Amino acid sequence: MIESHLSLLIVVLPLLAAPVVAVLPGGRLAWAISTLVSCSVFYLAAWQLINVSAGNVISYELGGWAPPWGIEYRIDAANALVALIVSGIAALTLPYALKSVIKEIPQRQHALFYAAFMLCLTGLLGIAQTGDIFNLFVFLEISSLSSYALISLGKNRQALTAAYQYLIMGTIGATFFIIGVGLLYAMTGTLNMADLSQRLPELYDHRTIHTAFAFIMVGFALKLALFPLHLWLPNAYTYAPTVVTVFLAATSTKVAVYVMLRMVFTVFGFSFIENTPTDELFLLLCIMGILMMSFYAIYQKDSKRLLAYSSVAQIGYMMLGIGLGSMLSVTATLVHLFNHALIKGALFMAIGALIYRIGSSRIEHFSGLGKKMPWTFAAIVIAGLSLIGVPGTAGFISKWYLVLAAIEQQQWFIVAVILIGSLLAVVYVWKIIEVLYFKAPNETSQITSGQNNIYVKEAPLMLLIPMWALVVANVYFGFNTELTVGTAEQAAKLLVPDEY
Amino acid sequence: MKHNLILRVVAKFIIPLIFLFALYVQFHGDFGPGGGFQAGVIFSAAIILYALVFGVDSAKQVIPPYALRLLASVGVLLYAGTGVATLLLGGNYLEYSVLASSQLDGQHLGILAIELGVGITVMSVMLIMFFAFAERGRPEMDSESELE
Amino acid sequence: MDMILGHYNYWLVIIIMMAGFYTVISRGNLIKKIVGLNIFQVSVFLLYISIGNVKEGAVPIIEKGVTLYSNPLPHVLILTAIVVGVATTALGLALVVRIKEAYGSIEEDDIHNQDQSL
Amino acid sequence: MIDNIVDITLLSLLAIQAFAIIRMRSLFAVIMLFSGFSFLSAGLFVVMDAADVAFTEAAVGAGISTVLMLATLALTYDATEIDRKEKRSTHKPWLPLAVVVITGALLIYGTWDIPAFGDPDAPAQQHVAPYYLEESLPETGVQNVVTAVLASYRGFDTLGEVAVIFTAGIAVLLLLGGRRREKPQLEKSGGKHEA
Repeated sequence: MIESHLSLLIVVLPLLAAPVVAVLPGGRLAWAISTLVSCSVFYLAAWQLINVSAGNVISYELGGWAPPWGIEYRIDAANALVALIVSGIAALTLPYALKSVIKEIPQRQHALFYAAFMLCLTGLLGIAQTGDIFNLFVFLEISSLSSYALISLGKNRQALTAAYQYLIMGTIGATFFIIGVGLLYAMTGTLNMADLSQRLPELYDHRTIHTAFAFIMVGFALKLALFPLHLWLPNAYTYAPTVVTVFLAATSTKVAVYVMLRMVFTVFGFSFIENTPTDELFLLLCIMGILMMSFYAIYQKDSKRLLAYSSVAQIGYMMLGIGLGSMLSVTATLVHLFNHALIKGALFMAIGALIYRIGSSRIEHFSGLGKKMPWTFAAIVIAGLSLIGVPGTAGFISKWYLVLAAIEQQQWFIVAVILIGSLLAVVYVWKIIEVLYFKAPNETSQITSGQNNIYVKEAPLMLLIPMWALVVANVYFGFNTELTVGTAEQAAKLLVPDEY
Repeated sequence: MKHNLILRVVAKFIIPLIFLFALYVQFHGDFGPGGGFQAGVIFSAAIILYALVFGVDSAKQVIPPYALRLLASVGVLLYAGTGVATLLLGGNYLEYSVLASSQLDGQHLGILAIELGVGITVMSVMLIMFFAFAERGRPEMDSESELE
Repeated sequence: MDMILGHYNYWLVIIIMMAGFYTVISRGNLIKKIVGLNIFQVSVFLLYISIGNVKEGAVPIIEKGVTLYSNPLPHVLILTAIVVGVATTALGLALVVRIKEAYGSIEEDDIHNQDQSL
Repeated sequence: MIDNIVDITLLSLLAIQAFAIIRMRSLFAVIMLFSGFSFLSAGLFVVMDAADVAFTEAAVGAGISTVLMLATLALTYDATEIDRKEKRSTHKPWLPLAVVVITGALLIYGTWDIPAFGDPDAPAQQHVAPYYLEESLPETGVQNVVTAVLASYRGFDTLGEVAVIFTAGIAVLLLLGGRRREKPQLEKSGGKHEA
């Protein structure tokens, strides 16, 4: 029975878990249920990926109504890959959460925290699975609202303003998106993505369609923090509780990138985009984003903020793949989406482990911790190498494909930008590593944490195991590319039509 | 305001009518405008009126906060659970037709169940919000008169 | 003339929409921003309902003898969107209350200055 | 024609209110104007045959949202400040103005090809909606097509909507449910309703 309802259960299981978790008295049980649910969802998502890996498409009619009258789940390799990464990160973040949450969030809020976490997971998975453009909006709002709440739980009061800022920007983005959807509906009468892609080509030269496209793109550019609409992201990632940063950094923007892919290639079709200046604009913004945000990252004093700026730059790489619009570049986008989730997940978990021990995320407070916390330090080094794109790591694979895609179209400038971006990444990763390893543990600088770094111990196992699972994945997918590149190529085949 | 006789008498008279109206809206959605969401809002409005006239504390005795949290969850579970029930009966998720022997009966039952779920959740969440805001302001001033 | 008669509705809605949008992005008061956001959203609702409007159409409740109805689908979408809107408003206002408690102000400039001076 | 006149009048009133809200600095007046704005838009929804939407907008916009806004106002300003005014902005309005003008111009450009208001032959009226109007009664037994689509054809959206409301409830509990940080003497009443 499960086989046919697989794709549905991926979304409904966490949705069912949320209200149950919310009324539990204590945090432990809530945590256990959430962990169990996200592990099962991960298992189901893996199963789903196997089902579609042969290039076929699963269609599930909700309520038993045929599309376009009812809502349809339509799963191909792209959806399945995104669902896998979201649920996988959730399944690893939750074990990590237990200790971290106890340290950072007041006890009586734990059950509600896990409920909000489950809702966020529901929303992100719902976006990944759906084939209906309005249903996408509804689940987008579930994930957004729960993210605002989760971010606001950070210890500093800046977490509140960060959440408010994100709420305003996010809601403007979502509203732009539904304006676009409304215009599309006025012109086609349908909300089903597959149906839209059938009906849109004959309307390509209508001004309403151009406007709709612009609004949907701007709306999601806000959501995925594409430069220069990224202003909410650094604050949100910096001030949110560690677990929330880990989860959102690894999943939220990735899902938004996926939606961008879906809109550009499935709904509108790249031949539409080519006749507008959109692809050139994308490339320009991505190039500026990669260079400027990497520079910004170098000058940050806070490790979380540094990684946040690096994330904005990395989003530039993913969007480059969309702007180039070839099979190869879309493959690169999807692979980078997957790999970057592993990289940033691992890095934020490692930084989180440091915060767990010393209570601060400022880089100057990390002095000498490398020798005291060797496992955490090693994780930062390996994930950092992957972020730079050193051969033998997952990060290399995605950059390699992106460079190939750029060379294929003889965009030498873009090749240069990718390489410069990597060099800048070397600088900002080195900045953390230098302090961790080459500076002596400083006894006087630990004003905020109230303890000095000499007596710091290695992070507890509950933090190390999920962190290292991601680090090992970073290395594993640097050698075995069957899952990542294989699935991404499969997805790219469906997304980009044959003429390319 | 707690001592305003006219207000108390009028409120006592009006509140049951609002409840009645909420129930009408809840179950009349099949035929006219209305449904679970609107009914939930109206239902919560009745209790908010009660809280404004008789004080937040006595309203909390009518519906304790933990019960609200429980009810909010029950509503979501009722809705999502209806979908699970249709799954177990061999249909797709939320395919109400399998709930009874005929399609129309099934649809009717399904819609009734999910509208009830919507109503319960909306009512409880509205009250959760109202109480949360009202509680927050209490120490600084008489929140009832401010919130009117 | 036909153009005006057929589109005045959309244009007026867009003007209202932009008034709301302007309030959100230009005002520094956190409550007023939320009010602007609400106006922005309500005008999007108006846009949708305008799209679904049919001249001489009836409310989409099936009755004998009526053949022309307005389009029910935008109504359904907007019902959902209204609920999403109030949820966002409630969350935003709860944040405003907390920001006031933490900073003692709900003016963006004041808050910014306090964070800078740290 | 009567419909058109009512429509134009209501829309113009809404526009005036929206602009008044930009200009007005007393927050209480802003919120009251917004409440009126919601109520008026509910009236407009009725004119455009969206009874369910009007009902909900009146209950939510003019009701719940307004109450929450007033509550927030009461919580963020002292009761003694009769006119709770926003501060005059020190920023130049040019950038937001430019953004808004460009966005609005783009939207108006986009309406150029949109089917005329009320056109029964528009694609939106021809493709999916007729199925609902014809089949919902025989298939679901519900007379109100909006309810049929909301609860059955697009029931999953509505489940999502309930989840959104539930999320908002959890979020408000997370934000305001606990005790305050700075006023320890008030903790007793602040934390009481927590389970």
